[in-house]
Amino acid sequence: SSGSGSADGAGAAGGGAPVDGGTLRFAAEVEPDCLDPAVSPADVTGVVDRNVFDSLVRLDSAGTFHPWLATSWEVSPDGLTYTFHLRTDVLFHDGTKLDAAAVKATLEHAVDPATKSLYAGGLLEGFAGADAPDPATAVIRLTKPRAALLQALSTPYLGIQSPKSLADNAADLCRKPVGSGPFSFVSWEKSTSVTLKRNPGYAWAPEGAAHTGAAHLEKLVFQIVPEESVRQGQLRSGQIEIAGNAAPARIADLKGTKGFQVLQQEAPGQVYGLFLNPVAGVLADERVRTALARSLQLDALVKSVYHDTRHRAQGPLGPGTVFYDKSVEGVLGYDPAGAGKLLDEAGWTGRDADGYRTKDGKRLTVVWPTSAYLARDNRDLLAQGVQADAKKAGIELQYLNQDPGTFAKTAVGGTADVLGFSFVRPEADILRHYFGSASTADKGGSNLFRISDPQLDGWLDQGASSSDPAVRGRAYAQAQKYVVDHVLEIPLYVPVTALGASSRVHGVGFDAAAFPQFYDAWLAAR
Amino acid sequence: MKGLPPPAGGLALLRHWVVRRLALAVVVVLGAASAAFAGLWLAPGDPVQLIVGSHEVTPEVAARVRDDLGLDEPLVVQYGRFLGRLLSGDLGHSYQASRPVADVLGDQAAATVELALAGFLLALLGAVLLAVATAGRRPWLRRASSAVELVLGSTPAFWAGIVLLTLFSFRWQLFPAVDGGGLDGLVLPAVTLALPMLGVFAQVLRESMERSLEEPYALSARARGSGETALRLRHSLRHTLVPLLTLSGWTVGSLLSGAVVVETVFSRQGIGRITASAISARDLPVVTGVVVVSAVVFTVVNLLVDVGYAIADPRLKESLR
Amino acid sequence: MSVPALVPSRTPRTARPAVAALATLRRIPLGPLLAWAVLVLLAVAALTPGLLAPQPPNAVDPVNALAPPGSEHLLGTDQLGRDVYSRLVHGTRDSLVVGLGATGLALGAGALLGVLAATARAVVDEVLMRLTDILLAFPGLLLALLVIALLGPGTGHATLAIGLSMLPGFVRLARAQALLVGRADYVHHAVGFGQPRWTARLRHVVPNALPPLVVFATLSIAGAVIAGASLSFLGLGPQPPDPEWGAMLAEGRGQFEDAWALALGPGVAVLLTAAALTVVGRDLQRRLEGRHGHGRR
Amino acid sequence: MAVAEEAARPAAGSPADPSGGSPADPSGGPTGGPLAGAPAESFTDAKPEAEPEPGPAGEPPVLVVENLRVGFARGGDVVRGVGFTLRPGECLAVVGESGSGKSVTARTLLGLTGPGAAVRADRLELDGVDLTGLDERGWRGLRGRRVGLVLQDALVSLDPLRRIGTEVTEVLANHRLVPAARRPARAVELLAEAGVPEPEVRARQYPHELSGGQRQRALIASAVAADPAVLVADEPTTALDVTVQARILDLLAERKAAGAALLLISHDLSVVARLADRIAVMFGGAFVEEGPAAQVLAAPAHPYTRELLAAVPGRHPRGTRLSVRSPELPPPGTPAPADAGCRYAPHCPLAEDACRTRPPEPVRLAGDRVARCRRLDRPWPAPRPAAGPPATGPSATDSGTVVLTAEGLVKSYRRPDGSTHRAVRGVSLRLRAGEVLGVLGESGSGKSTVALMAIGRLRPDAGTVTLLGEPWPGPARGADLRRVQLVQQDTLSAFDPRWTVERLVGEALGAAGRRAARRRREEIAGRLRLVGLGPELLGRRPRELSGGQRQRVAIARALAAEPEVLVCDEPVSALDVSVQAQVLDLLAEVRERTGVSVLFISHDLGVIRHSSDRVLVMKDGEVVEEGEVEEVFARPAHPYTRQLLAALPG
Ligand SMILES: Nc1ncnc2c1ncn2[C@@H]1O[C@H](COP(=O)(O)OP(=O)(O)OP(=O)(O)O)[C@@H](O)[C@H]1O
Ligand SMILES: Nc1ncnc2c1ncn2[C@@H]1O[C@H](COP(=O)(O)OP(=O)(O)OP(=O)(O)O)[C@@H](O)[C@H]1O
Ligand SMILES: [Mg+2]
Ligand SMILES: [Mg+2]
Repeated sequence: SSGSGSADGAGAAGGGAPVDGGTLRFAAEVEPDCLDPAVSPADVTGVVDRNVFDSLVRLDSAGTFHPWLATSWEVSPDGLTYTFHLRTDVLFHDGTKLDAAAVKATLEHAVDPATKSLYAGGLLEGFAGADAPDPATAVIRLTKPRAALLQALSTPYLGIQSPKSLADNAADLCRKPVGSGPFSFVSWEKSTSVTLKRNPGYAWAPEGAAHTGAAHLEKLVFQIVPEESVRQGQLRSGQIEIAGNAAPARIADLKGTKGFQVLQQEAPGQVYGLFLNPVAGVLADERVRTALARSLQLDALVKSVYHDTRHRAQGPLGPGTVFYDKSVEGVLGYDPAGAGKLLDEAGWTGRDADGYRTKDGKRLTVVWPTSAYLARDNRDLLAQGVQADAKKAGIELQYLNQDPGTFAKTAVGGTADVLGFSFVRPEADILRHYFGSASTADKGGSNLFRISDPQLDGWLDQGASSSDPAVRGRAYAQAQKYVVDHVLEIPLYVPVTALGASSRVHGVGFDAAAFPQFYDAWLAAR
Repeated sequence: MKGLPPPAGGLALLRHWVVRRLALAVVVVLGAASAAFAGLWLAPGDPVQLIVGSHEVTPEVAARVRDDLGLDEPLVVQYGRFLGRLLSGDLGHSYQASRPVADVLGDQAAATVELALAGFLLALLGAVLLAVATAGRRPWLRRASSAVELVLGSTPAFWAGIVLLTLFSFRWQLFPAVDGGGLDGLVLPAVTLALPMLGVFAQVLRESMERSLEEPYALSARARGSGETALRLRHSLRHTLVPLLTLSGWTVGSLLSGAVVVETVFSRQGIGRITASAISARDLPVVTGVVVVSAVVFTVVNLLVDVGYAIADPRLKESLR
Repeated sequence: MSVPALVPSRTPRTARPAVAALATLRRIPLGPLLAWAVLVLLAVAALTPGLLAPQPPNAVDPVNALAPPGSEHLLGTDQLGRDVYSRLVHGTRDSLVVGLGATGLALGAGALLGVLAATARAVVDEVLMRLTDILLAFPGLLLALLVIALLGPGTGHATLAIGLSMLPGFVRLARAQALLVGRADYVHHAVGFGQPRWTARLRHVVPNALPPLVVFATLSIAGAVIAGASLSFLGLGPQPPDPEWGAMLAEGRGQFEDAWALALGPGVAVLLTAAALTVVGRDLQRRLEGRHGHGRR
Repeated sequence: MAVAEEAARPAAGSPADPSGGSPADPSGGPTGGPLAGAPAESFTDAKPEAEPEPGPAGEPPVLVVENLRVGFARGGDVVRGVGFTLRPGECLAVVGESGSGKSVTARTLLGLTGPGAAVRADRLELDGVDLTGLDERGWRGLRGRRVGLVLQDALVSLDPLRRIGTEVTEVLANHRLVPAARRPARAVELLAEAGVPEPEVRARQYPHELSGGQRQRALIASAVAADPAVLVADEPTTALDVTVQARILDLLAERKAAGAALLLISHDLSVVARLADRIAVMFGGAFVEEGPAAQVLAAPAHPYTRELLAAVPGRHPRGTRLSVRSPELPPPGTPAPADAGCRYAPHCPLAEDACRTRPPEPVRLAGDRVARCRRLDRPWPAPRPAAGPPATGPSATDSGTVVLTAEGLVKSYRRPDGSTHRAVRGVSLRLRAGEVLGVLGESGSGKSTVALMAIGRLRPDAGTVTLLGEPWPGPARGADLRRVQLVQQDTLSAFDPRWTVERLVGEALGAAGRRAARRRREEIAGRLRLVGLGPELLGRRPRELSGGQRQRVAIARALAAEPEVLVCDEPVSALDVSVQAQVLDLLAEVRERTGVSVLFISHDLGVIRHSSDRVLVMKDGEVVEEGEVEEVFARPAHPYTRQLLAALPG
C-alpha cells in the first residue's frame, strides 16, 4: 500500500496528544441508499455504518485478523464450523446487551430473502445457519469451506445489530441503524446529511486501535455533497473537515497548500480494468486481445488522467490485496509493433479509409458499452485515451454511453466486447466473482461473458476453500498470471481512496478495504 | 371588446368554469400517469436488474423482488392495478426505498416547493426591478440590461451555482454551501434557480412595459404629473402581468428540471433528485408519483394563471370560457 | 426565416462593387454586423471545421495534458492533451444540430399547435392543451428514455427528445399570442377574400404570433445545448470522443483552476451563438416589419 | 395672445411691411438659423411691441407663447413658429389638418413633447413664469395642477387596468392635494361634475365598462381634477356620435365659464364653432389664419381654411366633390419639398410660382384677423360637380334590381355573466344595384353587427340574407365570400402589419391564377391607380401610410376582389375632414365607374347625407326609420332621428 497521510489505524504523526470533542464534518459524494448494512451494497453505507456497528473481528491491511466483539474464534478442521467467543461487556446503543443471539439474528437477517440484501447476503455465501449454544458463544455453520468468511465478517456490512432493533424496527431499519459502535445514530436528513454522536460508554475498541474507550470526536456529520468542486470549496473555506473523493487534480493542489492534507490509501481487490470478451466476438481471438492490451500506453495515460495520483494496474488485483502476485508485473507492456504483428497474424491486415484494420472487408470494431453511473473517477476520460491508443493500432473502440436499463441488458446479455469494472474488497476471492464459471450473471456473479475455464475454476475454488494461506497464495498467483497471460482483463489502474482534509484532522485511518476509520480521529484546536 | 355589461353573476360563471377545469385535471393526471407507466414499460431495462444494480444477487432474491413488485404479472393486470390504486389515491411503494411513495415525495416536496417558490419570487422581484429601472430609459442602459439578461438566461445552472458558491460561500463565507435548515441556506440555491428565469422574465417584462409606456394612457398619466418611476410602478407594471402569467405557467415546468441541478450542486433534498434517480432505476411508483404530483401542480397553476388573467386584466374576463 | 437571402440582395450591382459593398456595410449597424459575422463563422465551423481548426480534435497527447492557452494550443489542451480550440470548432456541428434543432422543433411545432389550439374549435383547443399539460408533467429524462426505446440512440433522436420536452412552453406561449392575433381583422379579411381558413392562419396568424416566440427561443438555445449534454450520458446525442459543447461543458465543470479555457470555452460558445441569433433575429424582424430605429415611434 | 390685442388697435398692420420681423424687440427676435433674416415667421414677430398687457377682459393672460418651434430628431421642425396668448375664460380653438402639429403643440405646453424633441421658443410663459428652461421636476409640478391635458385618443387614454376613480384622482395623489382617504369621495364628486351618470358605480368600474362618451367625460374629469388654469383638450369629440359630442362640448363650456383658459384642438371646424372665442387654423406647423371664431367661419380668408370649410359634408349638395385637391396632388402630411415656400402651395388651387419660393407673410385683415397668404384676393374655385352625372340617382334606384336583401335579422351576444344581449332585433334591408344605402345610428345600435352578417362573417340567429336571390353566404363559402367586401373604420387592424401594399392588394386578387409576377404587379399598380395612389406605395407597409392613404388602399383591396356589394363600416370617421372629403369623393367615383352597390355605415349625419341615396336609421338594434336621404333629413319622422338632427353642431 502507498499514499501520503496515514495508513491503518495509526494517527498522523506529529499531531500531539489527541483532543477530545468537536464535530468532524465529512462531505461524501453519494448518499447511502439505506443505513441497514445488511441491505445496502454501497461503499458510503460501509463508511457510515462502520462507526455505528462493530464486527466480530477486525482485519488489518496486512491481512491479519484481530479480536473485536469476538475475543477469540476457532475454525473446525473441515472448515465448515466457526465458533466465536464473544465479549460480555458490550451494550448496543439501545441498551441491549450483546450476546450470541444478537450475532445469530444479525446473520439470519442478512440472509433472509425478505431483507432483499444486495451485498451482505452474498458475503455469507454457503451460510448454513448460526447457533447460540450459550450467550457468549456464537457458532456459524457453512455448507462448504469458505476461506473468505472471516473477511466477510470483518466488514461493516455484517456488523452486529441490536436484536431488539431487528425485531421491533423491522420496517425502519434503513433509517434507524442500532449497533454497538463508537458512534450512535442521531439523524438522517435525506439528501443532506447523516449525523452520528459519540457513544460515551464505548469500551470495546478492536485490537490494534490507537486508543481505547469512547471516541475522541463529539459528533460525526456526513454531508452529502455530490459536486466535487463544492466539496473542495467547503473544505478550503473551513465548512467541512474532510472532503471525500478528492479529484486527482485537487490532490496535488491540497498537498501543496498549507493547512490541508491528503489522506489516501490504495484500495485492495479487483482494480479498474477492462474485461475482454474471450467467448464471442472479435476478442475471442487471444491475439487480438493481446494486441489491444499491448497497444495501450497506460503508464502515460494513467499518469496524465490522474495527475500522477493513481498507479497503473499490472494485474487483476491491487498490490495491496493479500495474495497479490508480483509475477503479473510487466506482462502487458506497451508494444505497438508486437501488437501490429499479432493483428496481422490474426488476419486483420486490411486498412479502411479511417485507418482502421479490416478483415474480409469488416472493420476491427470493439464495443465497450458503459453507463453514466460508471463514469466516476475520470473513467470516461481514461476511456477516451484508451480509445485513441486503440485507434493508433487500427482498432475501433466504440465507447458507448447507454442508459442504465439498456446497459444492464447489454452487460448481462454478454454481447459486449469490453466492459470496465472495479470492486474494492480486501480478499483475493473477488477474482472468482469475475472469472469463476459459477459466477455468471444469472447466478448473481459478474462473470458477464460466461467464461468457463476449468483450470481457472480450479485455482479459484482452491483459493476460496482452503484455509491454508500458502495454498491459497499459490492458487491465486496462478489465477492472476492466467488472467493477464490470456488477457481476460486489461488492468488499467488501482483505485484509491483519497480524502482532502484540513490539517486539524488527526488519527483518521483506513481499514483493510481502504474505508476511512473515525474511531481514533480527533480535531486539533483551531 | 365593446361595452361589456357589468359582471353580475360572473362569480357563478367562474365557479362553473373552475369546476369544469378541475374535472379535466383528473383526466390530465390519469393521462400523465398512464403515459409515465407506458414510458417506463417501454424504456429499456428490467427494473429488477436496475434495482439490484451490478451487485451480487442470487436469482432467488431477484425473483423475490420481481414477485414483490408484481412485475411477473401480465401488463394489463399491472396497468389495471396501477390505475385502480391511483384512483384510490394510493401511489404505491417505492421499489428503491421500499417505502410508500407518498412518504418519499412528502419528505422531499417541501424542500422543492420552498426552493421553487423562493427562486420564482426572486426572479420576479429581480425582473421587476430591472424592468422598472431600464424600460423606456436610455438606449445604452436597455442594451446593457438585455445583454446581461441574455447571459443570465444562457448560463448553465451549475456554473452559476458554483460561481455563487465560490464567491458567497467559500470566499466571503456569507452563506453556507449546504443548507443547514436555516433561511440562509436557501439564499444561494434560490438565486441560482432564479437567475436564468430572471433573464427571461426581465426581457418579457421590459418589452411589455415599453409597449405600455407608449400607450396614450401613459402620456395621459404623465400629463397628470406622474413621475417616470411612479408611472412604471402604478401603470405599466400591471400591463406586464398578462405576459408574465403566461410565462409563469411555463416556468413551473422548467422549475423542476432546474431543481435537479440546483439540488445537486447545493446538496439539497428535493423532488428533482428523486425523480432523476427514480427514472434511472425504473422506480415506477416513484416516477408516476412525481408525474401525478407535477400534473396536479401544473393543472392547478395553469388554472390559477387563467384566473389570474381575468384578475390582471378585467377585460379578459370573457376568456374564461 | 430566409436569413441568408437578405444580405446579398442588398448589395446593388454597380461598377465598383467594393465601394458599394462598403456602403452597404456602413448602413448595417455594428451590433448586427458582428452578430452576422459570428453566425457566418459558426456556419463555416459547422460545415468545414478543418478550415478554422486544422488540428485534429481527437488526437490524444497525454504528455501535453492541460497545457495552458498559448501559441501551440490556442485555448490550451484538456486532460488528454487534446486541443480545446479544435474540439470547440469541431463540436460546432453537433452542438448546433442539438441546440438549434431542438429549439427549432419546439418553436415550429409549438407555433403550429398553439395557433391551432387558439383558432380551432373549443374541443380541439381543450384536447391540445390537456395533452400539453400531460407532456409538461412528464419528466424530460423519461421522455428521452422513451425516445431511445422507440427510436434508438442518435443525435437526431436526442434533438427530438429535447425539442419535445421544450414543446409545452412554446405551445402555451403561441396559443396566448395567437389568441390575441387571431382576433385581428386582417385574418377575417383574408377569409373574406376566399382563402381557406387554414391558409389564412398560416399566412397571417403564425408570422404575427411569432416574434415573442422567437425571443423566447433564443433564450432557450443554451438550455437545449446543456440538455443535450445530459442526454449524451444516456447514449442519446454525440458519443465520446466526438466533441460537443454540452459534453465539453460537463467535462470542464470542475476545471476552473486547471484550465479555465476548457471550463469556459464551451459556455462562451453557447452564449455567443445565442447572442448572435438574438441580435440577428431582432435585426431581421426590424427589417421585415419595415421598422427602423429601436422600434419606438 | 398677441393677436388678440390687435382688437384695441387700428387694424392697420401693413401686410407688405418687409421689416415686420425686425429685431426691434431684443427678446422677441428670431434666434438665428436659416430663418433669421426672413420676414415674419410668427404672428408675434410681426408685432414686436406686443406685450402681455391687460386685454379687453382686463385680466392678464395665463399663457403666452411666442415663436414656438418644435423639431424631432428625424426630419425638420413640425411646429414652425406658433404664437398665441390665452386669458382666463377664453377659448382658442386650433383647427387644422392631420399632422399639422396640433397635438405636438398641445403636448409641448406640458413639456411632454417626447424624447428626442427639440423645443425652442422665444417666450413660453405660464402665469408669467418662464417655462423654457424648466427641468423634468419643474414640469411635473405643473402638469395636471396648472395645465390639464385631455388627450386626443380619449378611448384609450384611461389605463384599462385601473379603476376610473383612481385614474380621475391620480393628479390629486401626484400633487398630494387631497389625502388618500378623501380621494374616493372626491372622485365621485368630480365624475358627477363632469356629468357622468351614476358616478359612484362608475368610479369603481374599469374603462372598458364605460361607453365612449362616459370615458371621454371621465378623462376630462381627471384633467380638471386639480382645477388647472389652462385646459388643453385635444380632439375631445372625435369618433363620438353627435349626441354625445354635444354633451362633451357643453361640459367644456362649463369649465370655460368657470374661468379656465381653454385650448381646444380639432380638425373639425363645425365642432369648435360653439365654443371658440377665436380660431387658429394650422397647416404645416404654423398658424395660417387666426381670428374671431364667427368671422373665420363666416368668411374664411386663407385658401386652406376655405378648403376645410368646403370639405365639410352636408354643406354641399350630393353629387358635388368635397375635395378641391386633385388625387394627383401629394397626400396631406407629405412634407413640403423645401422650407422656402408656402407649405400649402403644393395643395393650393390658387398657388402661383412665388408661393413656392417665398414664405408667405402675415396679412392683417379687418376685424382682428391675420392670415398668411399672398393670394387672399383670389376667389376660391366653386365646388366641382362630380365627373359626369351620377349613374344612379335616387330615381334610378327605384327601378334597380335588389342585390342584397336582409330579412328579419336577429343576433344576440352572450354576455360574460351568461345572459344574452340582443344586439340586432329584426333588421330588414334591401340594397339595390348601384345604390348607396346609408346606415345611421348611435354607437352600439348594432350597425357593425348588421355589416358583419351582410358580409357573411357572422351567422344571424334568425332571419336570412340573400344575394341576388340566392341564400348568402352560399353553401360553397370559400371563394364565394369574395362577392361582398368590407371596408372598415380601423384600417390599421384590417391589414397584416408585416405585409406590403403589394401583397395586401394581391391577396384580394386571389392566390390562384399563378399569373406572371410582373403582370400581377402591374395589375396591382392599376388597382392603386384606381384609388389615386401611385406605384411608389407598393413596397410600403401599413404603418408607413397616412390615414387617408390607408383608407384608399383598403378600398382598392376590397374592390380588387371584384365584389358585387361593398360594405363600408365607418370608413371615414377616423380621418380629418379634408382627407375624409377625398375618400368620400373616391367612393362616389368608384361607384360610378364600377356600379358596385354600397352599404354605407356612419354615425355622421353629414357624411351620410352627402354620400347616400337612401338611409336607414338604427337604434337599439332596430330600424326606426328608412327613406330617401333628403326626405329623411328634411322631414324626420322618428323622434330619435329628430333628436339626432337637432344635435348636429354648426
Ligand atoms: N414623437 C414624435 N417623433 C417624431 N415625429 C413626431 C412625433 N410626434 C409627432 N410627430 C410628427 O409631427 C407632426 C405633427 O404631429 P401632430 O400629432 O401634432 O399632428 P396633429 O395636428 O395633432 O394631427 P392629428 O389631427 O392627426 O392628430 C406629424 O408629422 C408627426 O408625424
Ligand atoms: N363580439 C361581441 N360579443 C359581445 N357583444 C358584442 C359583440 N359585438 C358587438 N357586441 C354588442 O352588440 C351591440 C351592437 O354592436 P355593434 O358593434 O353592432 O354596434 P355599432 O352600431 O356598430 O356601434 P359603433 O358605432 O360603436 O361601432 C353592442 O352593445 C355591443 O356591445
Ligand atoms: Mg393630434
Ligand atoms: Mg361599429
